[in-house]
Amino acid sequence: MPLPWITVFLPWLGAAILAAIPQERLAVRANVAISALGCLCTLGLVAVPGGEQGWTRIDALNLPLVILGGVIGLTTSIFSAGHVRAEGFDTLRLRGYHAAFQIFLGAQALALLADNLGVMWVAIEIATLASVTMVALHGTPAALEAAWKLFLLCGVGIALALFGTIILYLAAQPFVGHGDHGLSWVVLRGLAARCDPGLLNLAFVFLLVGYGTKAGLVPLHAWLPDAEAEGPVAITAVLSGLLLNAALHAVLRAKAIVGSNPGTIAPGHLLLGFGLASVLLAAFSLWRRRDARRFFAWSSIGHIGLAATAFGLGGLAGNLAGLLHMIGHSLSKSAVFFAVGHAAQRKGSQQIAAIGGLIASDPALGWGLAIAIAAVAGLPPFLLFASEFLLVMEAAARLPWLLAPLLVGLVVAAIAKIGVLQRLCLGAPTPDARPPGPGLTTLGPLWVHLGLCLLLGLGLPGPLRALFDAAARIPG
Amino acid sequence: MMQALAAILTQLLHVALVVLAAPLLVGGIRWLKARMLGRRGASPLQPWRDLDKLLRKRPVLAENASAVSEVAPYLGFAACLTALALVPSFALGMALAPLADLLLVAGLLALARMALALTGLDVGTAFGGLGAAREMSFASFAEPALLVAALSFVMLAGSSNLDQIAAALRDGGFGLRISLALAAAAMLAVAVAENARIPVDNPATHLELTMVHEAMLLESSGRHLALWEAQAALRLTLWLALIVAIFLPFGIAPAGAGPLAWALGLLAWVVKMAGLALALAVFESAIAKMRVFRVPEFLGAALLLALLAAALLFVSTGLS
Amino acid sequence: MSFGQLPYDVAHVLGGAMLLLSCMLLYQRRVAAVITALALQGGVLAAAAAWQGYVQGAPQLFLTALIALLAKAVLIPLALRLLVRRFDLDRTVETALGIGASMLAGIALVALAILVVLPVTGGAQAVAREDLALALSVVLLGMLMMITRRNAILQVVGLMSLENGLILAAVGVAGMPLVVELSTAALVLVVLVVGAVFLLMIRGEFASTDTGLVERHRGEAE
Amino acid sequence: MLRACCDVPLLHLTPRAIGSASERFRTFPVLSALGLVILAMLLLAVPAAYGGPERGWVGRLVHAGSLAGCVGFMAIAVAALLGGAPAPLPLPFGPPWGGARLALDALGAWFLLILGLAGALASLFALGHPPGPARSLVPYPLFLAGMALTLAAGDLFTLLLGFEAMSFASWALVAADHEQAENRHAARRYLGFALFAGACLAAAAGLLAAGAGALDFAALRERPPEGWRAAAILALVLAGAGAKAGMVPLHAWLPLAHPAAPSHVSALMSGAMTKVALYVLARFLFDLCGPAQPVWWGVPLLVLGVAGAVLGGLRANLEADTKTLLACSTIENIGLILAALGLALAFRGRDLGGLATLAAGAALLHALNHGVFKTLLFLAAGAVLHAAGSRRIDRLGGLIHAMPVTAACAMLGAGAAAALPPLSGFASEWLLLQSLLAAWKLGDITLQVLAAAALALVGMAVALAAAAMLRLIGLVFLGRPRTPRGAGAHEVGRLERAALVLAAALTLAFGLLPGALLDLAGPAVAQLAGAAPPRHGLGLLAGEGAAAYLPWLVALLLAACLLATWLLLRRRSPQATQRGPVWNGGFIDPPLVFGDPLTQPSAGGIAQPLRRMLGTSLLAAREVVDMPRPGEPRAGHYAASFRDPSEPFLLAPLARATDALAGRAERLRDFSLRQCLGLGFATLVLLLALIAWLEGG
Repeated sequence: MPLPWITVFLPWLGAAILAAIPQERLAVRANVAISALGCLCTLGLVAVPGGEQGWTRIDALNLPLVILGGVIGLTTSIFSAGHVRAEGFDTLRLRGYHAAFQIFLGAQALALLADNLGVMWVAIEIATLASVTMVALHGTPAALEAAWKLFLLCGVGIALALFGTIILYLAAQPFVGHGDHGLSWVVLRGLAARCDPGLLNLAFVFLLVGYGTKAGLVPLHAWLPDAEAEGPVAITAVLSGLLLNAALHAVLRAKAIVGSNPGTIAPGHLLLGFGLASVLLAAFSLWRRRDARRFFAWSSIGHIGLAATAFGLGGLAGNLAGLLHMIGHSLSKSAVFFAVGHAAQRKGSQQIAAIGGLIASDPALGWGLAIAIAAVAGLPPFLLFASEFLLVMEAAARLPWLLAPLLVGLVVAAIAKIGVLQRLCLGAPTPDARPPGPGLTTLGPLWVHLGLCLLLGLGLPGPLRALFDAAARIPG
Repeated sequence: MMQALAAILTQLLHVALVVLAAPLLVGGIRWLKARMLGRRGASPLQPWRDLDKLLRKRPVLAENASAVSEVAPYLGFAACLTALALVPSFALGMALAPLADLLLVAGLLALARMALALTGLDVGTAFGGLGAAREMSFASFAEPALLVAALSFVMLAGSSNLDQIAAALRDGGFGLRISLALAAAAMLAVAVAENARIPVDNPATHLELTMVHEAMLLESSGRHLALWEAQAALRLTLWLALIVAIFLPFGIAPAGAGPLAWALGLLAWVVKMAGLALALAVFESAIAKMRVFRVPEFLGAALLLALLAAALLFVSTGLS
Repeated sequence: MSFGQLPYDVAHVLGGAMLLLSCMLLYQRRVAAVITALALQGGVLAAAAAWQGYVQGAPQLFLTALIALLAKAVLIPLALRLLVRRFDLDRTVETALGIGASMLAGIALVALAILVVLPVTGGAQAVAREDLALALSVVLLGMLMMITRRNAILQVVGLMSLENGLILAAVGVAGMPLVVELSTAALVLVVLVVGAVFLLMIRGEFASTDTGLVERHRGEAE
Repeated sequence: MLRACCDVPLLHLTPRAIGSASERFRTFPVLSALGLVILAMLLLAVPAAYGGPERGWVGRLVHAGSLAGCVGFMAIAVAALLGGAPAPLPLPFGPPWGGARLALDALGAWFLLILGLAGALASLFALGHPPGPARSLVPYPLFLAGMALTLAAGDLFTLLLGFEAMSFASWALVAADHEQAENRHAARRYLGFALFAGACLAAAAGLLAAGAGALDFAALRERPPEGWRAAAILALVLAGAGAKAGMVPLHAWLPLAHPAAPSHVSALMSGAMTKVALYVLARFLFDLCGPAQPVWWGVPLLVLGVAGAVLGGLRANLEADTKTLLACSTIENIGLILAALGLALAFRGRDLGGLATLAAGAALLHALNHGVFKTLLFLAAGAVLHAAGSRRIDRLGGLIHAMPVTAACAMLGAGAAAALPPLSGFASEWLLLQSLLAAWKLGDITLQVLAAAALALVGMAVALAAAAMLRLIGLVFLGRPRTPRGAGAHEVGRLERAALVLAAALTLAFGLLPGALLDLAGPAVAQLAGAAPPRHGLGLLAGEGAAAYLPWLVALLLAACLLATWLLLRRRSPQATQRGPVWNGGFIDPPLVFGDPLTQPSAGGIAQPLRRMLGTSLLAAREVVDMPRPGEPRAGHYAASFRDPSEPFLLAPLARATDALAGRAERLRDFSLRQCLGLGFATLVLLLALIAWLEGG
């Protein structure tokens, strides 16, 4: 079995095992072990020569994202190990939690690796179902409502994406013979120039709206803040860090296909519009947030919007900025969610007002959170600073008018983030609701993520750089 | 060599002249004012006698006075003297002429003002603070007026060096220019304010509600007070000499001239100074002191005059 | 292929029937009647899939047809009926947009679907194009139904109708790979949504079936 | 390895290949040394993170290391100024798409010298201070390193990286004492302005790079922007660098942030950081935008600078907190420097090279002088805060007796700030006034009138600064103590005194030898003015045939006059002084338990004349007097307040707009699930209609 397949099936196998383990300690350790193995597998993908392995295909665009998925899966499972007890799950829920977590990891890996648009669609559906399960797990009215919202909106979204996939195939059908490779995006991309541009446009609209819903692009974002704010604290990191990437990646694949036909309406402009709307709406929505996790969920919308704007601009620099932004956002935002989740468990509430003075009560956590939020706000020396810089450069070079809304969005959002940073970290500490859990399971992943952000932002190793350069050529 | 010697000689003569003349000028104005008010008035030499008396008295300082009270009088006096040494009186081309920059003179006067204000605040009395605050506030309005007035003749002379300005205005044949007249009026207003004369301040009264300058000296006595009085006299002389040198430069001995020219220059200078003193006396006798918070308007008007002068010059240089 | 040929006519008629049923879904005022119309639509879809399987010579489409028949024409409508009876929901349809207005909107959407597909000429076969217009109309009408009905069951019906449109499009494209897998996966989604509605209603999360009232939890302390 | 983005129009950046061996050898001494010093500063943060307040050695290590680093900066800067600009040095790290590079030309080196001076003084002072907690130790070297990186950047990315790192590190320092709500407020506003500044500069950088297709300075210089692009860059740079420098109207953070930080950090922020922002401004507008920009480019700088000078000077007269007062004085001085830069830009646009060198020299010299004397004053305020326990002017007084060294040094610094000859401030302001007096040569009557008005306002600002400094010195160091805590003050420690004395000596020395400094800055002046400046030698020249200023001669004359007066009076007036009770016009202070603090002039009282004359119109100042009627037993009350115009006219509308938009955005959140679906549906239909329309049409 080729390694990419193992990368997908290992978590699913693990999910089957975890679903059978009732003991908490064992389950937690097994979860970490399986995630570690999964992470090793993704790292091993580097050695796999690019190209097709049956229905998967490794190229420069999905490789970094898959590895990112492996790393964040591992760190999240470590964080989860220290915090699952405080969730107060019964045995059934615990089993469901771990199983859904691994199913989600496998599904997002599949969604990235799949060469076939149909398989990719199925993978995203599985990831959606797994995330619905995880969000609903607590069974509280708020959690159920969030899960229901996620389910229904994303359900409709992916249904539309399927329709888009069908139309895409319809466009290519005269030129492609029977067989599964008719949905291979490499094949489709090669054929796109000959396809009917009208059908391609139609397909792209459906794919964009469909997968854009999953990616949380405004105005299709309504499910995201609630879904990321409810449910166990650990899964927010993967929801924000991985699910959105997988969906945006799907949009990119569609854009790559449609964009290679010169007769279509430039798909980049549509993506740009969605991205800009996300950036602006998220920036202003941040100001009225009282719930810490919802706040950062909205910030995710803004960041995905920035990445979408960058990809919408396109070109090598634009795509590079978008890719870096996706990676930087995943790393730094999940770092924030680790710290916020830890603090929320400790304070017994995720309201911003209930969490305060972290620096005074727990300097390591407080500073870690402060730096992570600063990284999310685009302050140096982290990766998001570099990617936003590149985005601004590219916008100024290509569409100077874009600078005005982009900068308004960036500055307004960053100021809101600083405000929340100060409310969470500075000042007099608020009382703890329960004794703090193990700090190392929070701080370890947190600092690993920040370290990676720093490394990627300022000291990108040569081979990775070559990889990113190659990746930036793919979405066109 | 000869020229250098002459320059040094004129410089020394100039310093001696102004130091001697300063108290006389104050005394003279007082005497003139008294005569105009129908009093006999003290002799013009009275300030000299007062200084001598004060010097012989034992100075008393407040218990909590710091070194500032002892050093500031010397500093203020020295700054004024240095400034005055730079303003040409009877001859151009004095040894310090290259240094005689108008801005430097203003800076030295600010130094003296600062020393005086610090003295006022040193002991921590209410009057001292009041006087210091008002003095510095007035300066905030006087400085702009001075600078913009200076702009006019700096434009004409191409330099802010007093020696060069005086030479240029003497030789340049600029004639009677309306802009220069306006600038002169502005300078006069500034001079009145800077010297704490009526209508800005009344040097003859210690009425606490209106006073500025004297309020800062309430704690000074003996030689400290003498130094302050002398400093005030020097400052008055300086301003009048400044106006004379810039706006009435005729008669002044050019650089490198001989003793005869110096004598003529001296004569012209004395006449011009006396004239100005008379004008000042008349002005002070004829006008009432204004309220403290009207002073900004007074100086603001001076500033406007100066701006008008400058604008007229802009237009005329633009036309030519 | 040209107009007037039998495969085209039959596919066209079946597609047209689905569109008609979609309109009926929008038009019906009673929940029970809506569910009946949905079951009918499922049946027509099965027939369409079977016909395409026959025409294209693709045996896997018969499987799709069978699944559609079982699930969409029989099982899910039965389950929905059960739900309606259990919670006594057989009342007049609660609409957010009046029936007349939603019919008008539906017509506008069908027009839009045709407008969008019209410029598509090059390469695509006429059958596929017409089918696409029909399927697109069904999809849009399904979604319209989801947003104009306040009743959770009717929203599920809308989702199912939308999904029917998808499958119609999928079977109509000759040689579509993975068609069985994709249609099954889409069906799983729908079944799960139905199941979720069922569960939520049993738990009493929907005080009424009006999803407008579910929005109690803003998630942030006010 | 693929070449990075080789065919991207914007970023055909050079690959990160390290230059040839010979090139490396040539560039090693200066730039490598600078890189190593910056790296060492960064590493200093590591031990600082592990040292709590109980470990004094950590604090000493950090501050001693910073001191050494700053001395290194100075040495490197002087070497670069004397030895010419070294070739840019590629860094072993950089952004993901290319290389970062260090470069140090004369302009950067001059500001690095300022940074080194202010940093060394502040570090020396901090070394003598009890070390703060780790949260103020860690960011300190990072702050210094960020500033140095900004100055030594050879490309736009590195510049912004350093700039933002500087902002972030200094935010942590402003927030160091975060238990107090006002400090948190200050920190938030500070970082908000910093983020705004960074965004504006990033946009300006983007517009610059868009024309040139590269990020490194050498390539940017070759293709300066034109047309609307250049104007947009001007506006963005003014907003960006201005917001960080404290330019009116973006100065609102400064009077809040400077007092909130520890004193040595305030000194650094005021003395060095605002200069770094000015460097960025000069780098963009003078260097990268090329010399071909029109005359009117100078006008916004001149207008905003002069407005800032007056506003800052006036506010300094009304503030009741020593550090806030100094912060406002910083606004004033930044305004003066900006005005000088604006003049230089205008002169350069008119091809008046000589005058441009005059104005540029004024800007650079004043930046240096302000960097030193403001550092001195902030350190003195820190010493007072430490010794007398308060920053409030109304709780201090009479400290000259307890803290003679601090008082003497502060007086020298205040004298320089008040532009008194022969101290340093006068020299640079003399240059500025000279260039203003020559500004009529710009020709255009509008510009001439503008310059005349600027001259008047600069004169007013200088006088206002003098008044403010008098108020600071007079109320803090002179008079009598106003509280028991203030009465129990003591002189600060040896190292702190050393820092103060050193700074005061520098203030004096820079005042006496401005010509030598300006000659040192010659290459930087030439870079700004586009013409070679004359050699000044011992004095300052305002140009051919124009006035000169010879400060050492002035000092000599003053000293001679002093000596002569003293000798003369010792003869004529031999009596020793006698001490007696204060006269005070015969007024006897009420017998209070603690002295008579309330009969002294207060901070508000001294401010009264200027508040009434200027404050009511410019700052909406108000006085409320509550005077009990005769016979009423209650105490009278007097309250004065003012409001900075940037609050009601800039910040409040912005806040309102943000709030209104946030409210609008919030409405989307009230959508029910069905409405959310409807939104998605509407989007889909809209897009379909769009493609139908586009394809049909």
